[in-house]
Amino acid sequence: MSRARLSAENLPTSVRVVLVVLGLGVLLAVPDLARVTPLSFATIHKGLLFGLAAVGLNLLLRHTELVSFGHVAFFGTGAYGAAVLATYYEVSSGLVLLAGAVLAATAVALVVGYLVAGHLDIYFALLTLAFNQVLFAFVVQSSFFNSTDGLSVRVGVDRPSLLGLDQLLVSAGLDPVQAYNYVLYYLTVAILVVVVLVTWKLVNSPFGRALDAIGQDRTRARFIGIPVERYVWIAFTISGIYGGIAGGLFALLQLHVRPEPVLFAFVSGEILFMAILGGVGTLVGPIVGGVILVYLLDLARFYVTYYHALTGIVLLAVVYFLPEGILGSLPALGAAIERRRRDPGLVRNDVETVVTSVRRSVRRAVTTVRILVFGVN
Amino acid sequence: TALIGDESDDSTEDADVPDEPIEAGLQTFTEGAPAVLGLQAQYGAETAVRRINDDGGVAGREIDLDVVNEGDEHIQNYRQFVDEGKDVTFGPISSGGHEAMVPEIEDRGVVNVATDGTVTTLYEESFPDATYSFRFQNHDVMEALAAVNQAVEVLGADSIDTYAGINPNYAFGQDEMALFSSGIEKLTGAEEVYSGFPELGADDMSAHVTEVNGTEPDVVFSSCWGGDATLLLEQAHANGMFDSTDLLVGPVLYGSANDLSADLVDGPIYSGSRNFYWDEPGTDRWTPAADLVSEVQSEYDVVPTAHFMSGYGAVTAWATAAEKAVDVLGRWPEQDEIAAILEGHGFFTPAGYHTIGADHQGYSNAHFGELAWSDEYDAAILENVSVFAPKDVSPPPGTVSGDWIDAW
Amino acid sequence: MLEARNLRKTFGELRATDDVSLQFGTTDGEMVFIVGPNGAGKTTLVNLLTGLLTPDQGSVVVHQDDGDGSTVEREITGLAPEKRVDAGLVRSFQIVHVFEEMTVRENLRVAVLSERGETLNVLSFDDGHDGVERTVDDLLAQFRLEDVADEVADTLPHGDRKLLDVAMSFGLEPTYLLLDEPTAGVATREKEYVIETIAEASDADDVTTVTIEHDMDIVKSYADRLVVLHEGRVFREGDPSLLETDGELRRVLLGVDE
Amino acid sequence: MSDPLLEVSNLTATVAGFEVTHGIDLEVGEGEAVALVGRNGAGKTSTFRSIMGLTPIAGGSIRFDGEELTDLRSELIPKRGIGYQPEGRDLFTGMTVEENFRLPIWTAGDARGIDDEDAVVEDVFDLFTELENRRDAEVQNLSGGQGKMTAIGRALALQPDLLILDEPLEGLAPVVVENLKSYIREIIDRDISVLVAESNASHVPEIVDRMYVIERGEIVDSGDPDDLVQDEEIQLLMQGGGT
Amino acid sequence: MFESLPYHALNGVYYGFILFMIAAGLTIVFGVLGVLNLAHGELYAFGAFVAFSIVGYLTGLVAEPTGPVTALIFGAVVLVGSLAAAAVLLPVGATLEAAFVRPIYDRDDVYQLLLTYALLLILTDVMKFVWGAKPLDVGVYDGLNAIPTTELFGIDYPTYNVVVVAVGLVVFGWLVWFFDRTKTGRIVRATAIDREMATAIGVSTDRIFTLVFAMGAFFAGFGGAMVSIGPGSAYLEMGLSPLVLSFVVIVIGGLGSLRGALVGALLVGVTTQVVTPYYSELELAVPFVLMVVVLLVRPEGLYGTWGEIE
Ligand SMILES: Nc1ncnc2c1ncn2[C@@H]1O[C@H](COP(=O)(O)OP(=O)(O)OP(=O)(O)O)[C@@H](O)[C@H]1O
Ligand SMILES: Nc1ncnc2c1ncn2[C@@H]1O[C@H](COP(=O)(O)OP(=O)(O)OP(=O)(O)O)[C@@H](O)[C@H]1O
Ligand SMILES: [Mg+2]
Ligand SMILES: [Mg+2]
Repeated sequence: MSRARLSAENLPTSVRVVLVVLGLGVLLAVPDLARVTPLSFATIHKGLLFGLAAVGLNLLLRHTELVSFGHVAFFGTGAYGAAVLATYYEVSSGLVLLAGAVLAATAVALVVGYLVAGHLDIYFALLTLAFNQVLFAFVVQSSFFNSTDGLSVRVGVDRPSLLGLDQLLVSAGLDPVQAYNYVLYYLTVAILVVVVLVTWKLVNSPFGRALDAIGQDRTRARFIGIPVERYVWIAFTISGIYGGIAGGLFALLQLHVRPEPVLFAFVSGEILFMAILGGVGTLVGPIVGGVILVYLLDLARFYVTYYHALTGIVLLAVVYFLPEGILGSLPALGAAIERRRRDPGLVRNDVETVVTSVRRSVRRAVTTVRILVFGVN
Repeated sequence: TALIGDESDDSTEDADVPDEPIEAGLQTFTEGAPAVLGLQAQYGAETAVRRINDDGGVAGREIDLDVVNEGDEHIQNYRQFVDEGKDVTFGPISSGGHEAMVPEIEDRGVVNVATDGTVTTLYEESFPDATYSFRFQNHDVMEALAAVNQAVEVLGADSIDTYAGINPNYAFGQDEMALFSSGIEKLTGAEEVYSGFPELGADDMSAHVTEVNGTEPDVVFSSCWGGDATLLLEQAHANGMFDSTDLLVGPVLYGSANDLSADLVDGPIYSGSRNFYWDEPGTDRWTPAADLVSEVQSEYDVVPTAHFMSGYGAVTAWATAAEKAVDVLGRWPEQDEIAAILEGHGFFTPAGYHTIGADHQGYSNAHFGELAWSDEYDAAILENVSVFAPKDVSPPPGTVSGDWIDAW
Repeated sequence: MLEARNLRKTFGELRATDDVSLQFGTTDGEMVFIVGPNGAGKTTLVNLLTGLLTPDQGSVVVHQDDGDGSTVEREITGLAPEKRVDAGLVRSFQIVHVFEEMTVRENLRVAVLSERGETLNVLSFDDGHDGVERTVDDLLAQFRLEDVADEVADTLPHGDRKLLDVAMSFGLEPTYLLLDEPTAGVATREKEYVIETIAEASDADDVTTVTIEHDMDIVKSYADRLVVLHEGRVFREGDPSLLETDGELRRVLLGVDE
Repeated sequence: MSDPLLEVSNLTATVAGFEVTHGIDLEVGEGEAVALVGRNGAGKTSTFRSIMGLTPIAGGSIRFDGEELTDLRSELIPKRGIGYQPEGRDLFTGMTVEENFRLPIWTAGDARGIDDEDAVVEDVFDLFTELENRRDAEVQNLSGGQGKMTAIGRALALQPDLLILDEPLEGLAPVVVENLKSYIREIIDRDISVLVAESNASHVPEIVDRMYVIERGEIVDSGDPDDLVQDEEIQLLMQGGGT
Repeated sequence: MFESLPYHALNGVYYGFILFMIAAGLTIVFGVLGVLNLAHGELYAFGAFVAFSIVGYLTGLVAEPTGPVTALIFGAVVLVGSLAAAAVLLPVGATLEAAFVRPIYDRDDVYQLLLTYALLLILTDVMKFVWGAKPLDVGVYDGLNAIPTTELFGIDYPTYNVVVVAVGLVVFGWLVWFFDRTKTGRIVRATAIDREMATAIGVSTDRIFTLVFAMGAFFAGFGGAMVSIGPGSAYLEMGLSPLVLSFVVIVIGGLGSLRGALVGALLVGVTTQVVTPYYSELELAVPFVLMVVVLLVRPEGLYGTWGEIE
């Protein structure tokens, strides 16, 4: 598996600073943007949380080059961790719920990580999937987790409290539901920023480099003295913790946790695709991928009949036209646009390229079928 | 009014009601395996909306119905509907989804009438004080207990010594089996010899059928629905299950009426049809039903099932309540005002009279009958339909089902 | 001293290593060369010593100074490769193993970081260690890789990759260095350079080197001791001059009948 | 000499967007053995891969047996009679040594007019007697040198008119090197041409009639190997001090 | 309680062969192209839907079985129909490969995952467009079971299951023969191992890849057709769980090994069927637990040959 080198890091610092500021600005403005546009605030929020999980997954994907098909296990464990505390222990503090989520996810990640760390490639991918499904099957069968109906993340009918900040807003005249959601949102943003910074530090440290080494050549890594399994285990656990944080926040957002949306293996696949969609080679690409894919998966059905296909076509477009994912391809895209601004004639070439490539792929397909059906070349 | 094919009553004509149409949203399973039920609910809701609009709307306002696939995103869907400014929302089918939605509905305060979403404990224990969340479908205890009664009626309490169950492996199936068990044990003293839970959407149930064959129970209970129901019947026949048992009772088998075939319904198989069976009272005697069936046949080329009525009834419950509210208030009601009226609201559909209890769930007659085949409709039908009154098969509002059955 | 005791490894019917007992590093900074026909079991032996394979029989032992002059035996037969690196046992590969997507400098940096036990460090930046960078620069210079220091490894020509592989091994400051055909595919001049570097390092730091080599000219000029493997067994062991004097050896190895 | 069998002119190849050879000209006559000698990274492998159609060609032409190869789909090139031993082993793992020899016959045997498959395979085993008892071993289990021999044998099994060998002697024991050298001389006598790449000049004079010196993607000299290897400037170049 | 055990085991064998047929296509595509085709399950569903159309049409031409002879004719027609349905998948697979997959072989495999996921989504809607959103049933299961095999074997067992096992054995035999014995099969394997070197010995890799992908689609479709002529029906999301189970099967068996795929499938099938009736709550978990156990004991699967080194 060869991963492209970090294209976004080729951007000049000034551009990067502008992008970071812009990104933060957009993040902070989401609630207001959602008010004045038909964008769905809740969906973006959900997207960010899945994006956060995808950042964790990408730690494994990008550095140790391990594809996990079971990442939602930690997301779900986090979510259920919070739900169990709320339902059975009447914990109403949002922060304690979150801590419970992280703790639960860490424990599960430690166990699973220990068992999968020595495996590679598809074996690793499917082992993670297997643990994911075993966990799912366990929760679905367990009356403690209220099987398929899931658990509420409330004490009685009350929402958890968020450090009293939500109450503050309510006393300032905001509707309690809105107040809760705003506070939770900004809490999410804050956590997101911290997580991204931590990740950035992590991957640029000697430990991050060791993970890269493991990803690129395990045998060599072992023979320069890196305890491969142990490091993979650590990375796996960290990535699981991210999932747990995201899941805990998701529980707070959704206030009810059911197994299918937070524990089923296909959702693991979706988290993986978020990372790829946003750009595996980038730090925050998975977040962008998370928002976009969640948006498509959740809301496309409101607008078109063939919403699967719509999502599929968007993904196809990314695969073919943004070869490093959305964020990963930005530098190349920016350069290309710049060139076209200077020389508009190039746009015609682009159109021609697209047309010919489509024509070529159609021709390829037709020829192939002709050979197949009529046996002629 | 128009909804049961009655003449209309125009007392809301001069009320102070906005002109713009009512924005309504329905989430249901529009595709895949559960669409067997979901599409019926959609047809039902659309038919109700069509009839209301043809008749001039609710207090003059037409209804605009958006339908969306519920998938696994029930809360998300409801939120989106509310964000889009829906005046009312309907659905879902999924029981777990409904349970997850209730607190959100209570927070957002836009009335939702669930078409289905049956969880026994939902309004009994989890949300006894709900305001905005309702369910048209009966208390789900009804169908399991109707099955008990039906079994006793067919075989006689004395000849039922053993029973078995094959139920989908999720909360609904587990609840149904538990209810059936306590009911049948109470009435007949029968003993459970086997209980299997194939996965929802399983691709093979032969293991369970084989086990049933090995234990030869007098009655088999199955709450399988949709494709699971078809699969069960196919494999039951192929493995000779009906040589080993006297009776199969299934509360939702008839939900697959349009997907069965003549040879599958052959045998001692009885199915429930919840609060609506289209030919009971018979279409020859009851014109609203006859009209409905012919409308559904020409519009959708299917016979309506109980889930059709779930959609139809949910819309009707809300529309009649809204109309009543306009009547009373002389203006368009607020959400909490409609909600208040829906509590204890009674109304007619072609299935007869329904009430929404103080506990926010529907109460109406339960239907059960023997599965048979009709070439005329190219669908399964029910024969010898028994009708059970709500009080015989559902606990009164405010009573916990388990306690109620124990007291039988 | 590194010692192989009665090592045996079979692959199905084939005895790739058959009762091999050898000692390496009997003198300080010894350079041992392992030669033998293709398939004689050279690589397998190195794999057994470094932990890539576990023997069916026999053991691998290092003799360590315990500080007060006497030596203690430490058996490492079942030890994981990375632990053996800690014990000073380092190898390069016949088929090059480098970190393909890292630059030459980054490759060396990881090796040096690992040698210094820094790889669990998450608080500094990977290039934030002056000592490490200096060592990396030295290695670059030593192996004449400065020109390609910022090239990504997988775009390097074959010979440079080989050099990099060896350079990384050196970065680990080994006590015993096992090199599997370090000069194969390296161009004439660099070839000498590589072997010269190995010899220098072995001299300067008392590194015991065990090198598999097919080029007899090199063997003759650099070997302190020669080990000839043939069909999995130790066929000859001794002075490199055997290559000139031992007729049977010359027949097996060089195909010359005298 | 009549028309050369292989005629590469002005060949420019790109790898990952970089131009790695710049205007290579070289010829191999029928029954001639030619070497391409140069330091690591000089462009030997890239040139060979261009000939085999594995590395994209940015400019120039490759003619083989009077036919232009540049427009040909790469899988047709071996069928025209070029056998290729790549630099790495690139063997078909999971298959036996013998299967590795037979595969090229199955894919290109018809085009090459091979009708006695078994005879060809036995010929190859006769050359590499070391492989005889590893015949049914799966190739991933071979030693380094055995693998190299298998790769060469696979190229030979095609019964090529031109044999392209990329550093064939690397990792071979001296006895095998000797065998291979004499074999190469033998097949040249059978009018098969050989083109070898070597980063070590020492063996070259014994194998080939003519050699090219390649440096930084360009041919800088060519001629009689004995002379060139003695040439001080070339020696300097080979040792990395030149230009 | 355990007197039905032999029946469960028999059911497991039948179920195992169903799994094998689905997994076989996945494993050859993955083995040769290196692409983990997430759309494989959709191709399987596609086969089921096409079978609905083709088998439904063909059986409309023959009478419902009344006696042994008509039943055999009926059975033959159904089998031919299923094969025809699967054959429709050949051009579908070839087209997908040529138009969509071929341009991305050189890309990182995560993009291949994303691409096949996109194809999965699109195929779902293609089927929704062509056959509608609701499940469909071919409805020939009963007729198939009228074929008198049970009398031949003297046990009371659905004929359809016997047919599946027989067909599965044929498929397995053919695949093993093709890949181990035929020249084309071995050329395909060589191409799988080293695409570039295959070209250098004269293999048209494009054609091989198309062939293999079409083959994979064929077996997926055949699996779907076999399932839907049985008790199963065709519905949109039917491909998802077989896809995951196929992964499990090929990993348990060891990547790239057909024997492994068969053994893995039978293991999963029999274990699931034997455990399910007694411990229903384990049905979902069984294949995955099995896989975890196998991989922890044998990291490369039962017949795996994948090594980490070199
Ligand atoms: N994993 C394996 N399975 C089966 N046989 C093996 C395996 N590894 C090596 N062999 C066989 O063991 C013998 C010794 O191999 P080894 O690699 O040690 O040889 P070598 O002396 O290094 O040869 P070379 O000089 O060609 O590299 C060879 O015949 C080889 O085919
Ligand atoms: N993937 C790649 N990306 C960029 N440059 C490359 C790539 N592959 C090869 N090159 C460059 O192409 C040039 C020629 O390499 P080539 O492999 O042809 O050399 P060579 O003469 O065969 O060397 P050696 O003797 O080491 O095998 C080298 O400078 C190398 O850096
Ligand atoms: Mg070797
Ligand atoms: Mg080269």
